[in-house]
Amino acid sequence: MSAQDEKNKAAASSPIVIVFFVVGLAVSLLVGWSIFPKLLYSQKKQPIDFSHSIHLDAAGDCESCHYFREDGSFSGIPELSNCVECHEEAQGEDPEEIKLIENYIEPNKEIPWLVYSRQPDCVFFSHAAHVNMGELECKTCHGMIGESDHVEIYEENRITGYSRNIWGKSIGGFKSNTWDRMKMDDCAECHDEHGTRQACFVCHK
Amino acid sequence: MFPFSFEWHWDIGHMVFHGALWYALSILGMGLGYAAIKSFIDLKKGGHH
Amino acid sequence: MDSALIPEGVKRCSFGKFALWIGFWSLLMLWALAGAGVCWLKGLNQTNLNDYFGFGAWITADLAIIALGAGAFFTGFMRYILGIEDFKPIINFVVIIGFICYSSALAILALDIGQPLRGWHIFWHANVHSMLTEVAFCISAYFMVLTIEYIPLVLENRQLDKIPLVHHFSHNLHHIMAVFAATGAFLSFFHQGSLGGVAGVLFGRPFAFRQHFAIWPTTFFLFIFSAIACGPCFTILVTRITELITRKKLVKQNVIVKLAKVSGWLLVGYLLVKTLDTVYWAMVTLPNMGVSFMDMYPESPFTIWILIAELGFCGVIPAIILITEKGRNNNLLLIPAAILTCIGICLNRYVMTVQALALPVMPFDNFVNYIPNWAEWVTSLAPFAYGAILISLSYRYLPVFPQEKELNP
Amino acid sequence: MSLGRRGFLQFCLGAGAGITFSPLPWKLMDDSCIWSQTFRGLPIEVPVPPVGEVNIEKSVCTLCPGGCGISVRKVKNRAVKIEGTEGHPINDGGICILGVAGLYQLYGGARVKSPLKRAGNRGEGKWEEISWSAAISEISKKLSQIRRNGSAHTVACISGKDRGTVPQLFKRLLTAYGSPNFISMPSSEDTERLGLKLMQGEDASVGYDLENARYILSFGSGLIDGWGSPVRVFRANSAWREEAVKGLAKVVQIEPRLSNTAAKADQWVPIAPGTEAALALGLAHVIVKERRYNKDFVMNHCFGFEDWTDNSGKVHKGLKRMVLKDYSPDVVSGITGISASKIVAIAREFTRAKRPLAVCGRGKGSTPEGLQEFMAIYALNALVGNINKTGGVRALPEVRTTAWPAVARDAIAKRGMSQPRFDRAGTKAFPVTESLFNQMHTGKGAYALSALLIDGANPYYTAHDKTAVAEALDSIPFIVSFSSHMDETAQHADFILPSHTNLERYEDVPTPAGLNVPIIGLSRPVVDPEYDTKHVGDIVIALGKSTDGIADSFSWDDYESLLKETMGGKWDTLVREGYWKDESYSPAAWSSGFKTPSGRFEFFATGLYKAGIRSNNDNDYLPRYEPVVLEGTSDSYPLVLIPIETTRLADGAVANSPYLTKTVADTVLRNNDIFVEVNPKTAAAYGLSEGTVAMLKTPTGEAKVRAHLYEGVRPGVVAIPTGLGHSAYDDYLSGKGVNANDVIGTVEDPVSGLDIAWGSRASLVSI
Amino acid sequence: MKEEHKEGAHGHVEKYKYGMVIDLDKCTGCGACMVACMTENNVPFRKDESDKLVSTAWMRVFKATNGKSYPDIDVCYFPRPCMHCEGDHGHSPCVSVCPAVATDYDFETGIVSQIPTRCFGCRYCMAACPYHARYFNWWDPVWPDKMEKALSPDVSPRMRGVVEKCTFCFHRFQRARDKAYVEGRREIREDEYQTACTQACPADAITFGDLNNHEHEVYKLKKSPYAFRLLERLGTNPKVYYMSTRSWVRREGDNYLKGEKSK
Repeated sequence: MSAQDEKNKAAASSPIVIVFFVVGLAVSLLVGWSIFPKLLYSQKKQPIDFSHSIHLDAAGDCESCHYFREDGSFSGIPELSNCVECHEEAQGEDPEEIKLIENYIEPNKEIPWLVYSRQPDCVFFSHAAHVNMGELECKTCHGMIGESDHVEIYEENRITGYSRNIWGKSIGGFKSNTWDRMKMDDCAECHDEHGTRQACFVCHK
Repeated sequence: MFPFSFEWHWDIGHMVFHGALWYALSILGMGLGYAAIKSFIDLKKGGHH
Repeated sequence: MDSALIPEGVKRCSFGKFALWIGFWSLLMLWALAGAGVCWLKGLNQTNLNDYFGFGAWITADLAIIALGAGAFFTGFMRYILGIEDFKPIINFVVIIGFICYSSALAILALDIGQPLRGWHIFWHANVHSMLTEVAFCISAYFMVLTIEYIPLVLENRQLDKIPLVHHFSHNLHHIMAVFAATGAFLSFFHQGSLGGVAGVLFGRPFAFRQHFAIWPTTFFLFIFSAIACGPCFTILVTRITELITRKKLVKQNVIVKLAKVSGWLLVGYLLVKTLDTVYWAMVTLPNMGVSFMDMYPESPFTIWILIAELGFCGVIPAIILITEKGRNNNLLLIPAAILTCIGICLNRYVMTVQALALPVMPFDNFVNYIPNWAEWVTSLAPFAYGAILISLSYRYLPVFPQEKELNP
Repeated sequence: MSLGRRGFLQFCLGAGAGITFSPLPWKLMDDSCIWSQTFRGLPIEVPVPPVGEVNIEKSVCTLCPGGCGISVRKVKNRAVKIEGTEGHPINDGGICILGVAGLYQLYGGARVKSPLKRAGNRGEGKWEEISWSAAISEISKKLSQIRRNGSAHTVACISGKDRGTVPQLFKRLLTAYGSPNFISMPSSEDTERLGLKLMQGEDASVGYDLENARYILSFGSGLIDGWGSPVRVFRANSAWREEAVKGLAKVVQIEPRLSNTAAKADQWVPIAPGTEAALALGLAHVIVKERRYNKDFVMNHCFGFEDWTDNSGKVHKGLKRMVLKDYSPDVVSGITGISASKIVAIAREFTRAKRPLAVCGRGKGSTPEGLQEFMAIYALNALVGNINKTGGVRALPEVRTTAWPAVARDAIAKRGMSQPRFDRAGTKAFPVTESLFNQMHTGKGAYALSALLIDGANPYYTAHDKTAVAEALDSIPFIVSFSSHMDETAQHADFILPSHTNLERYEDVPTPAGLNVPIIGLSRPVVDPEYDTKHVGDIVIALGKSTDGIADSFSWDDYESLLKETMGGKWDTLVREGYWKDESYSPAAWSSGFKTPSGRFEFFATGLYKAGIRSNNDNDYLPRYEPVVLEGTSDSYPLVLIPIETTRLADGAVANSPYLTKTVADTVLRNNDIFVEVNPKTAAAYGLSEGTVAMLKTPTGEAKVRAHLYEGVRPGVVAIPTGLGHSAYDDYLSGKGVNANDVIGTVEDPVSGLDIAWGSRASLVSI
Repeated sequence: MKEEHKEGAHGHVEKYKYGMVIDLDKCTGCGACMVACMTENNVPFRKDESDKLVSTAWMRVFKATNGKSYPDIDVCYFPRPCMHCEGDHGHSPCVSVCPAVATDYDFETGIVSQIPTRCFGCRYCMAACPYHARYFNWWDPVWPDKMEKALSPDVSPRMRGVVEKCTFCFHRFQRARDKAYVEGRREIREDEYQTACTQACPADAITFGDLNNHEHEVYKLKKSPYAFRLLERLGTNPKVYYMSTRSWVRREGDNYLKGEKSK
């Protein structure tokens, strides 16, 4: 056995090399848990800092703006025409309201809202089934958004283009509230509990 | 593949299939683990055969 | 140049010659990779597959090479489980062949699917009732076994073996190899069978469908049977080819002959069972579906001759050679018999894939044939190039044939 | 301490272990999978259709004259689906293949996106975009100039239709301008209207009461291959099928090829091509001979059945004598190839049946039949007395609408209008005919044209004999097209003023061909115009207003107000229901007489004599069979070529859509090769097998085709699908196969002058 | 009267069993159903679709002949949607083989689903389906000019490399159900859920509804002596019935041995 081999043998059994292993482990864990999510998501601002709480006070309930149409479909995020009903003229001096009027109402341009709960196109979601038949509250899925004063920063997954809210803020995928994640597993969890239909076509199109 | 996947059902099909699969995989895992650990121990003991 | 890596006490050709040899096969590999590349980038429209032939050359190739690679698990089974020590001198080589076959099969499967990025769905969202799920799990798991079996051989390389940890590791793996081999045999039996099941459960396809025993169609058992009957023949064939190319005797004749004998008797058994199955299929299964036996062999190339070729020329004839003492001891008979057996199994896998799809089931539907295009051909044949490279590397740098020194003093 | 090889290895091992226990690989795996759902960011990204409020808008389809009610499903302002309107009197929820693919006409390729002025040579495809105002002013300047030069009558207009407000507007433009040359594209309706005028004395279209008929004798009409208002006939056919099971209805299809109609019929009578009139008269022979005709009607309400004596004392031949003498079953059998016994059997069945009906108009009815052929078939209806009866035929007058103010005609207009028509229709040559497009493209026009306006027509594609059409168009120095799409004819124009497509505009839809009640439909703009196009009515009004001396006749602000005014009291109903049906209509009773010169239903068309046609042969006034003389000899062209018309290939001015082409079998079109159908016997005789490439030659032209062997074609006949072989539009349409019209020449009907070519002599040689 | 909800395999509740009856005597082979389906379900088209082996048409109209020669030849068209086979308790040919549960059998409606985003394109289901009702996306879907505007948001356009097929316009069921829910109903009426092909068929040859519901038209029609199903003998248990008064047409619906009597 050559001297070099002896040295190698010594090195192999010395604790120093374990250090390299540990360093590698630590670095990769740091990358995986902390740097990766920062790189994965880009941060986008909503076009207008909308306050749900003010509007909820004024409108009274969620259904005033987010309503069902006669054909059973759900209106989702209101269109500009809903905004115009109250904001044709400025009601105060809030710069966000001025932005709304100048940038969108006057040129009659729809507001390009970034939708936190937007699901991939293959997902069929029936608000009627969940709200009317399932009697779920809005917050079960949408959380406390109705009471918020400001819209949060929209974090967009650079690969998929969907909001971070779908996967959940926790990169590990852990959740503590029902509204923390909106992945298929979260839908399935509730469907399982309630024994509602399990066929794929219930939620997919 | 895993019991926490929502498609999982605790029925005969899943239990037999995945039972066999995980059984085989664990044997492989344990075998490899055994060989690895044994090698480190052998190394510590030194000696060559 | 690379002499330090070459096992002690054996002779190998010059590095230049070796590089030239590897270079030739690498070119073929590159061609195949180009074929694979266009399929991945542009999609499967780059092939001649179509809606009537969802399965084609690739699945045929997959089924065939996995059947051919069955020598690995079956020899392992005989060596480790049945404890037949006769096969010890060839076990390394058999593992390499198996490794080549199974890794090729996995690569081709990755090509064959329309959305490779989602290939993991087959594991994650597994449908346990699907034969293909069983195939995927078993092949992957068995591939792990083959890797585990191959690793110690790699680690026995002269230079690697000098590292104590590596040496211990390979020794320890060797030590418990029987456990792996047993697991491998278990997995392998199942996936050979489930590959047969893939065809046999298609109750919408009279050509493929077979009666079930418990949850398995007869093809499940027939595929296992045919694979273990044919695998050893392929091992013999590859060994002889290696010997021809290296111009050395690498394995003692008794090993080869024993393999041939095993293969021969298994083939006889298989042919009996297969004939029974075919008769039952023709007399009972098909008439119940409203079709006659000859309806299944309507047009060229799918005439009755394809069945005669499969079971007669490539079944009965090699079986007779292999079970006779004289036949298997005579290289001039043994090699053609091995070749015929291998062709036979490929034919069987081909008809179970392509012919099963070619025959229209709706009376007003058309008979359509399918011919693979270049991308399918090169990728389906790539395992030859890949195999040549891997065998050459292993042969040159690893102590594959324990009898080599003795036979080539 | 240095890293070293060993250390690096350890580091990698650690990193590997760490990564495995971090979300990174698993999240990436999931994300890449989601990414693979759309391939976001790549050129192949899969579109995600935006959601929104759904609206259903009712309109009427104008892709064919069928007049079906359509409901367009819209998501916000996008039209996403066309469906048939439930409860609509014509189609009751059903829709045809072309209609359901209608969105391609709107959103698909080959739209003309703004007014264009030719920049290169004719047909070269070089265009210059031009503003609407510039285009209108340039064109009206040109028209004004022609008018000033005293050649107003040399301006012509070709329109796809001749009924409805848009064609009327064109007519008005020409009248005020001083040209009699309004030309509508021919169809079998032309002959039928002509025949009806002669036999029944009504200026109306023929209404077939298919819904109530129970024995349908179809002389080659593609009843379920797009004839008439297609969906309506499909429904009638379904009703017949239900009745047929109970033995209460029967359909007999007389046709050389087993078309879909023939296949669905209860009996297929494979007749020698072009001999339908002979068969009709042969049937008449049996009916007359066996005295199976309706005695009340024939004796009391018909003229020309028996021989008759005119004022000068000359005895004229009646139908009876003629058919008994000339059309015995044996003679007819020789002509038609149908056995005499079969002829007798059909005649007996026809007369014995409850509510029998003879229908004519070959295929979809896009080619006129000979006038006397129509009379022969129509005479069968008269013989069984089902004129103006339930389950029979009837004269269907135009729905009355508010009349427009009279056209102001200045001196130039009057002079121009007094000129004979360019196509000699209504002149001594063809006194009974209104318009003859074929006289133009066969070069028989009375004088040269100096300008042409084309709307809703694509003669360069739909007319027989492409070379002749090209020559005709090329000889006209100034052509304006109003096409929404870059079709073959628009390609040869000098200006294209693109009009709105079907879903972008208002238009009244007059009673479709063959319908049994008068009805008007209203086509409405369902979406905003996609491109810088205008309503063709608005363009005509604008041209009228800006052309010298004719502005007074165009006082309307726009087409919409014109339409509203025209529809008057019907407008509200039209808007609400999408259609207005004349509930008060019922066919006149026999006792009220007919408006013919004799006051009776005329087998002997005295109207022809009155119009100035003089002949010593009484047969010229009677229904008769005259063999059509096809160009070429049977030596060099031993086969007979006939067209195959199906709903899966639109062959009119509205081109096929790629959706339709997709449904076409690979025995019709494969790659860019068209297949012609030949009987295996014929194929064997000419050495052809399935798929053989062959040269199809006719006196008019030749084309490379492939053979498809089909037992459903009469031996000796080659059948070619129509609707393929476009050279214009986009890559989805052009270059596919052969245009059947290119290899079919023209044949002039001696009486009407219409092009009645239903086929051609042909040879088929494998190459 | 509605039948009592049946217990299917695994104790699933069989609420509806949607199916179709196609009257082949009425069908004119016009192809409107094919295009109605394509436009409803965002099926793309390419410049050359003449190779029918790679041309997607969830509803495909097959042409059958009686095999006789001129002039005794007869022709019949077979419109072929997905048969939504029930097999033996939901063990339909395709569902049982899909390795990734991209296709499943819904016991509540009897619909065989196909989820393209789950599918990874192994095409085993296509090999399993004797009706050729399944189509692979060989190409990336591309819509020319502004045709993307005509895409319906009810059906997700499919990416290349996955299998797709007729869904009995299940989105229409969802739409009808949503409407019912908003109106406080749980049941949906026969006319509220009709497939695009049924609705479009100009000949009224297709009838669609709940095969279990005595009041639905299909329930009555499937009992006709002229009714049959395609390849019934294979045990696929399809939910699409055909009707024809012509015996040769009925014989074309399945395989029979020489001399064997057909339905």
